[in-house]
Amino acid sequence: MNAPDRLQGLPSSAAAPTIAVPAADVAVDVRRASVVYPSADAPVRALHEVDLAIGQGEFVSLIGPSGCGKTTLLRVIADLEPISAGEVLVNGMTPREARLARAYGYVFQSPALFPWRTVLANVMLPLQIQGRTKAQCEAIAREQLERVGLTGFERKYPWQLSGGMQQRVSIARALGFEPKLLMMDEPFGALDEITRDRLNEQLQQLWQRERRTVVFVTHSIAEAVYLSTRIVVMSPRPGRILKVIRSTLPDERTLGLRDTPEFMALAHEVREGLAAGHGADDEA
Amino acid sequence: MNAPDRLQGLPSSAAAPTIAVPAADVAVDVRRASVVYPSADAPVRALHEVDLAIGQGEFVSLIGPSGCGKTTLLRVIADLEPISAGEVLVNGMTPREARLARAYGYVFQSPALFPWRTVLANVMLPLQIQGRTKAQCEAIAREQLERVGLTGFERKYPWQLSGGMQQRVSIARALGFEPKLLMMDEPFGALDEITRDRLNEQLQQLWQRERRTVVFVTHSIAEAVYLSTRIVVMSPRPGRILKVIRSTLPDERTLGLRDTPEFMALAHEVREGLAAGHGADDEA
Amino acid sequence: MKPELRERALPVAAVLAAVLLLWYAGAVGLNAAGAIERVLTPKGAYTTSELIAATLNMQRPVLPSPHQVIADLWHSIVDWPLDSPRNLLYHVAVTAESTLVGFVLGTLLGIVLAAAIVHSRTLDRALLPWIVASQTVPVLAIAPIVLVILGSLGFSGVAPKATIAMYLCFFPVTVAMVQGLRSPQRIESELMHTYAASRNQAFWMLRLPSALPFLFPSLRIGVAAGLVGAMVAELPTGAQAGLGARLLTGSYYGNTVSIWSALVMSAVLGLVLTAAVAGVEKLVLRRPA
Amino acid sequence: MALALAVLAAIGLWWALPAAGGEGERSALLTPVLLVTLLLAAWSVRRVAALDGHRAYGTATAALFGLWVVYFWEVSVSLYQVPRVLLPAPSFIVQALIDRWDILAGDFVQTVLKAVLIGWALGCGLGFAVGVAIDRAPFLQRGLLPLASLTSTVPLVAVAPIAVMWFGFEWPSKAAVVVLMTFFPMLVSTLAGLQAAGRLERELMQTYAASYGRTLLDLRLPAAMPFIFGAMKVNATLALIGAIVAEFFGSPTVGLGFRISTEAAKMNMALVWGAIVVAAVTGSAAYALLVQLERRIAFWHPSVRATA
Amino acid sequence: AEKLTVQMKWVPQAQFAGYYVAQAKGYYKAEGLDVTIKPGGPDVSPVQVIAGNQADVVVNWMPDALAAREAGVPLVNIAQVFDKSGLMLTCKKASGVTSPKDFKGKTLGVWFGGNEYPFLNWMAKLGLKPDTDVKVLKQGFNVDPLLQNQAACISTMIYNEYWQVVDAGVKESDLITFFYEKEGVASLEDGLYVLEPKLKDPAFVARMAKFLKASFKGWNDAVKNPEEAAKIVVAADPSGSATLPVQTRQMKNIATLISTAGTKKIGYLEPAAYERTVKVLLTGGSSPVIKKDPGKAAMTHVVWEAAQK
Ligand SMILES: Nc1ncnc2c1ncn2[C@@H]1O[C@H](COP(=O)(O)OP(=O)(O)OP(=O)(O)O)[C@@H](O)[C@H]1O
Ligand SMILES: Nc1ncnc2c1ncn2[C@@H]1O[C@H](COP(=O)(O)OP(=O)(O)OP(=O)(O)O)[C@@H](O)[C@H]1O
Ligand SMILES: Cc1ncc(C[n+]2csc(CCO)c2C)c(N)n1
Ligand SMILES: [Mg+2]
Ligand SMILES: [Mg+2]
Repeated sequence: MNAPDRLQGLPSSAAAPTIAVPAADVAVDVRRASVVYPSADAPVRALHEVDLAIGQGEFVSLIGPSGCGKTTLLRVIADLEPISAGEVLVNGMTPREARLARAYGYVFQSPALFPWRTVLANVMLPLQIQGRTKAQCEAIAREQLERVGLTGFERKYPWQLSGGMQQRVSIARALGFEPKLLMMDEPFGALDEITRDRLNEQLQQLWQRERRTVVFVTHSIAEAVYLSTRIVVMSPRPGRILKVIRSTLPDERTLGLRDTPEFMALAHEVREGLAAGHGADDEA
Repeated sequence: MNAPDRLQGLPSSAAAPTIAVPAADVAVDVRRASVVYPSADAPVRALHEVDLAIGQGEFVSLIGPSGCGKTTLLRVIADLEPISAGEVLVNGMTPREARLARAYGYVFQSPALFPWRTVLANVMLPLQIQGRTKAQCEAIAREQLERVGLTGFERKYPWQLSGGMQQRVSIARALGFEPKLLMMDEPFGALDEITRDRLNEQLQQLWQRERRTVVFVTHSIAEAVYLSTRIVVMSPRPGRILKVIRSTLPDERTLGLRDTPEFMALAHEVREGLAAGHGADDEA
Repeated sequence: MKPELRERALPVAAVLAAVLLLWYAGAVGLNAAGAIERVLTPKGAYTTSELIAATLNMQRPVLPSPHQVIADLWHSIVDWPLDSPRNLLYHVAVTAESTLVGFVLGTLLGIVLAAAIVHSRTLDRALLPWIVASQTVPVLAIAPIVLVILGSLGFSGVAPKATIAMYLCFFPVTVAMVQGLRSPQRIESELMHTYAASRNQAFWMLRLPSALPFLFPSLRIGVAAGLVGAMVAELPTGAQAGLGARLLTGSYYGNTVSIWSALVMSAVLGLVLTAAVAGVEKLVLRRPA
Repeated sequence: MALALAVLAAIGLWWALPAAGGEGERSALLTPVLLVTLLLAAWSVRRVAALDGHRAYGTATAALFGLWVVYFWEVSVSLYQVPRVLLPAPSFIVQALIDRWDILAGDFVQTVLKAVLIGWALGCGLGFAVGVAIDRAPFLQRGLLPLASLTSTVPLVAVAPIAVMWFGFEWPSKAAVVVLMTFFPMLVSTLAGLQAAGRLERELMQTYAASYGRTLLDLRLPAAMPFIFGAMKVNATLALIGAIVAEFFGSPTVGLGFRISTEAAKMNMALVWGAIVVAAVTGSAAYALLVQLERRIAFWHPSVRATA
Repeated sequence: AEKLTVQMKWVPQAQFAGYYVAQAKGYYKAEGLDVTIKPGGPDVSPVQVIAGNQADVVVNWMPDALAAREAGVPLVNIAQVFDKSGLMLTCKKASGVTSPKDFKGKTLGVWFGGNEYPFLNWMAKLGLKPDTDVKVLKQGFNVDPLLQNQAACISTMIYNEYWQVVDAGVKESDLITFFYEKEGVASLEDGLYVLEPKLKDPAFVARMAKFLKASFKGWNDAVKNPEEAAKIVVAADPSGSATLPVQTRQMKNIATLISTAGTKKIGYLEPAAYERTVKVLLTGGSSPVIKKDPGKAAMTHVVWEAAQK
């Protein structure tokens, strides 16, 4: 009833009827997807008939109360979780085919580093898997580590790093292999504001430069508004999309933008959506 | 050289000379404490001659770039990490004695839930250890779970929860046993803004009501300003205290306060301190 | 439930069929030489099918064929009353008794030792290397002496056999438990640390639960080891009752078929015992889906 | 300090031994002294164990404990006049070790270097290989595992004569027994170890569409290492026992098991225990070696880090 | 009743029929004895059992007993039931062995643990060096090495293993045997041994005498009536592996080793036979079983004579 049109705000088809979206332009297409976790007591409806289409080169943020299904939605797209109903297409393929085609990179909510590999070797891992030469891997890994401010920690082991540093290693690892589709689950959650701002800026520039498709989960409204072309607000029990907000900000963005009224209006809209999501929760 | 006086801004002695602090009023007293992590290559100086005194009933936030030693400082106070040099006193005792006296509660940076216990049983754990009756434990645990908005999830296991929900369980667990000294390491990092605001408010009210001493690590400047009586800004390599900012806000606080100029001025001061910390980092 | 059963039974059946086939092939191959030499007379004059038939039904085969073993099992179980020494089940009961007593004692000893080692540096440093060394002492070599010494101390009946079973049993349990009791993540131990939980509390609430996944596989190995110990201990008690004694006398009287039926029986007993442990494991580690 | 005191008491007791006269009162008098020395010894071990700072202290504790055990063994044997055919005094055993080292060296080569080493390597290798192979085939796993567990419940006393029958008297039949004994623990541990990788880590490899081999190599095998080492350690002791006991059931005229069984029958218990000491030292050394190797390879595991 | 425990050397079989018969027919009880018969086996060392005070008297072979004496367990022979040796080497004719001269280069199965000395003595006599001229196998306790052709010859007892070879399907005409007795290298087998210090106690001697008396009676019965003896043995086997035909045949063979059965001399240890055994043991190979002659200390007729009353 309240569920928004799944194409609402899609750039290339903002005005066109839903069917007109050319398949080639859609990077991720989620159609009436539901996920139910079986459970001894009551099964959990983590996603309920979620509809969402993400165009090539879009930067979409998912925002919503804790436990509303953001991670689940990301996992569904990444073929880490089967859907109970509905359909999901990634670049016109099933998530599985897309995964096997190495179409995307994924940053988990927790760092997931291998304790037997050094920081450098952890970042090199996906590159090695793609079969690049050792020298290449190492060069890229070092560059990525520099970007996240971890030069000098290459030879440490994960357990010797602070929580935020581990998270940064995990980000460096995902960025290193330059996937066309990037999924990030609260990548900057454990970072201080300055580092976060810096990485936000870098991510924004990266997106500017290469226009990769990004699906991004965050709890920071400012971050979502600053980075996204569209913001998807979700609400829990059952997890569904409450609102999709199209950014009115120009593609070219600087941190200064955050003080503009336009930015604040968007942030306000998102906050209202979030509050509504929490309301829905309280009803349940 | 740049290191601030370790008693700077201590409420009961804001004007008095350092020695005048009555021991009974000092909950935590860190004197020229250093921590060095040995390492195969270069040893990491995680804390370097840190001086900090925290009075009874204070709410002190630690803020600083990722990897600057916030967690380490908390761990030192909690007797989880030995100091390489200096001295630490908690309620006039060594950290070890204080720990054995069950003087404090600790919320870790990651949830650290026991996978073989249900959510409810996880929250009951410290209460059981203190030897309360089963019925008591359960009543308190249920109440705490309600506070963090997890009623209905009592019988789930940790792995069935989202990241943010797990973190909330861990908070409920620490609050349940009503420690006089509460240490929290980025407890709200994985939560959305609305939930975070709600919990911030609750924590603030709790502190209002019972005036427990709180040492709080956060990356959110707004959170730090909203909650704290003092804000400690740290900088990395080696980890040290850069600045201690005394809050000028009234003890009684509401979320509305965040739009006041006084609040914004404080936030600005903290942000500048943080930026300076990052500068120090870049130099190193 | 039904399809699950099929899912489990089918692979076992398939593998079992493959094993039987291999077994028959092996029987023909291994027994052929003996059959040609001793059974098929006159020398050289026999057809292939005669040869195969002969290899599968020899008096004293190198490898008896499965049907011979099954027939022997069947007769020993059906033809004699349960309390007759000619009934294999009687021997199964004798061995099972000392195995179980030894297993229970060994498990207790193993857990207690592991707990002591984890909690005491003295024991960790002084004892652990010697526990390892104790296991490199070949039991069969000292079993006779141990039995004699135990006998002169007044132990008789199942006690000496159970002691040997225990000796073999406790080691895997100790090793796994030491590892298991040390397996809690650092952050988990630190959590208990902040609660100033007593050692006792930390043991019951953290160490033991996280050691359980280590304990159960070791119990499965332990019960098997205990069975071996019990059977080994039956030899120096003077070939009395029990599967070990059956194996010994079977081998001694050159009755290959009865060796194999005792062997099959001991394997079945081992399987039943491990299955029982696995059942307990399922029960204890059960978690709602 | 404690050590000095205990050693003093021990020496006193040592002197008192031959000096004490009459049969009956002798033990009555010395038993309390023995007990006091025992307490002192325990105390000294505790003190050494409490020492910190150097790796060697751990070994020293174990060694001291062992020395005390040997000491009390020696003293008790002569004090309570245990018949030599039941339990010879350590000094007799050492004597035998020195006098008959050439014989024992031959036995060591036969049993350890041939049967145990080859059998252990084959058994562990096979268990590992089969574990990795059937890890991909749940069908085979469900079918083979119960069967493989049968191989571990078939007692070695039953297998040894059969192995002799099939593989002859020489070391191959012993190696075969060892293979059978070591196979199952390794198989089970390998399978358990391969399951030990965390869900998150596995999903990470999935997102890379890493091939099965890659995931195995980069994630699952490293995660399985602590388990695999656990099996290798247990197998090291099992293999020794297996080979020695298998020699009881027919062997050439050399080997530790042969020595133990024949010399035991000749009441030459000193040499029997000499062979047992050779076996125990070998087993412990192998175990210690594997522990060191584990520290290197599974250095990241919390259980290793905790003790490092 | 006085308690008494006797340890057998091997598993329950007709080799020990006399004791089982005496027990079953109540001869021990008639003497006022409550006797426990402990079965033996390849892993039971009667010497260890008696040293550990788990038996009052043991059935043992003389090489083993004398070796034990040197090792500090003062065993003394109080009676010798078997006056002949049943030990032999059994070979397949197909292996090419027709006389002891053909042993050279062959593989021979030998029972170790004290039983190898008569063999080594024999080889020394033949001028053959073990392990260079002949390959020696430590034989297990069954006859598989011969059946599997892993050895040209194996050790057997006339009353037992030999027949196992035959039962396995090897025709007697395909076998050739060499008796230790005939080769002049035999040692005394099943005798009864006790600890020397105990013989100082007259009560112990009296008790042992009663035991001998009843046991001899059992032996006489067993030799006279093998079928009945076999039945008793089979009933006494707790492992349930002994069978009537096999035990009957064994009893008949055993009877040939007790040439004194039915006479007054049963169980009497001939000093000459004793000395011959000692000589064999002193000269066997490079490291003899015993290094010094025990003299007459290892045997006594005291108990035997007391049993005659
Ligand atoms: N493995 C699981 N088994 C059962 N329930 C699960 C499982 N994983 C997640 N859930 C449930 O599904 C719902 C959605 O979880 P999800 O992880 O997608 O939330 P989220 O939006 O990512 O939350 P957060 O911001 O806290 O990470 C939650 O209510 C959670 O309890
Ligand atoms: N076990 C360890 N071994 C070696 N170095 C360590 C260890 N733990 C932490 N460090 C180092 O100590 C420094 C401080 O770490 P700490 O965890 O205190 O940082 P933090 O301020 O909490 O950072 P974050 O905000 O990212 O959690 C870091 O540089 C880290 O690399
Ligand atoms: C280990 C060992 N094997 C064989 C014998 C010889 N032996 C003595 S009594 C007996 C029974 C005869 O059927 C046999 C074979 C032995 N003493 N020890
Ligand atoms: Mg999530
Ligand atoms: Mg931290």
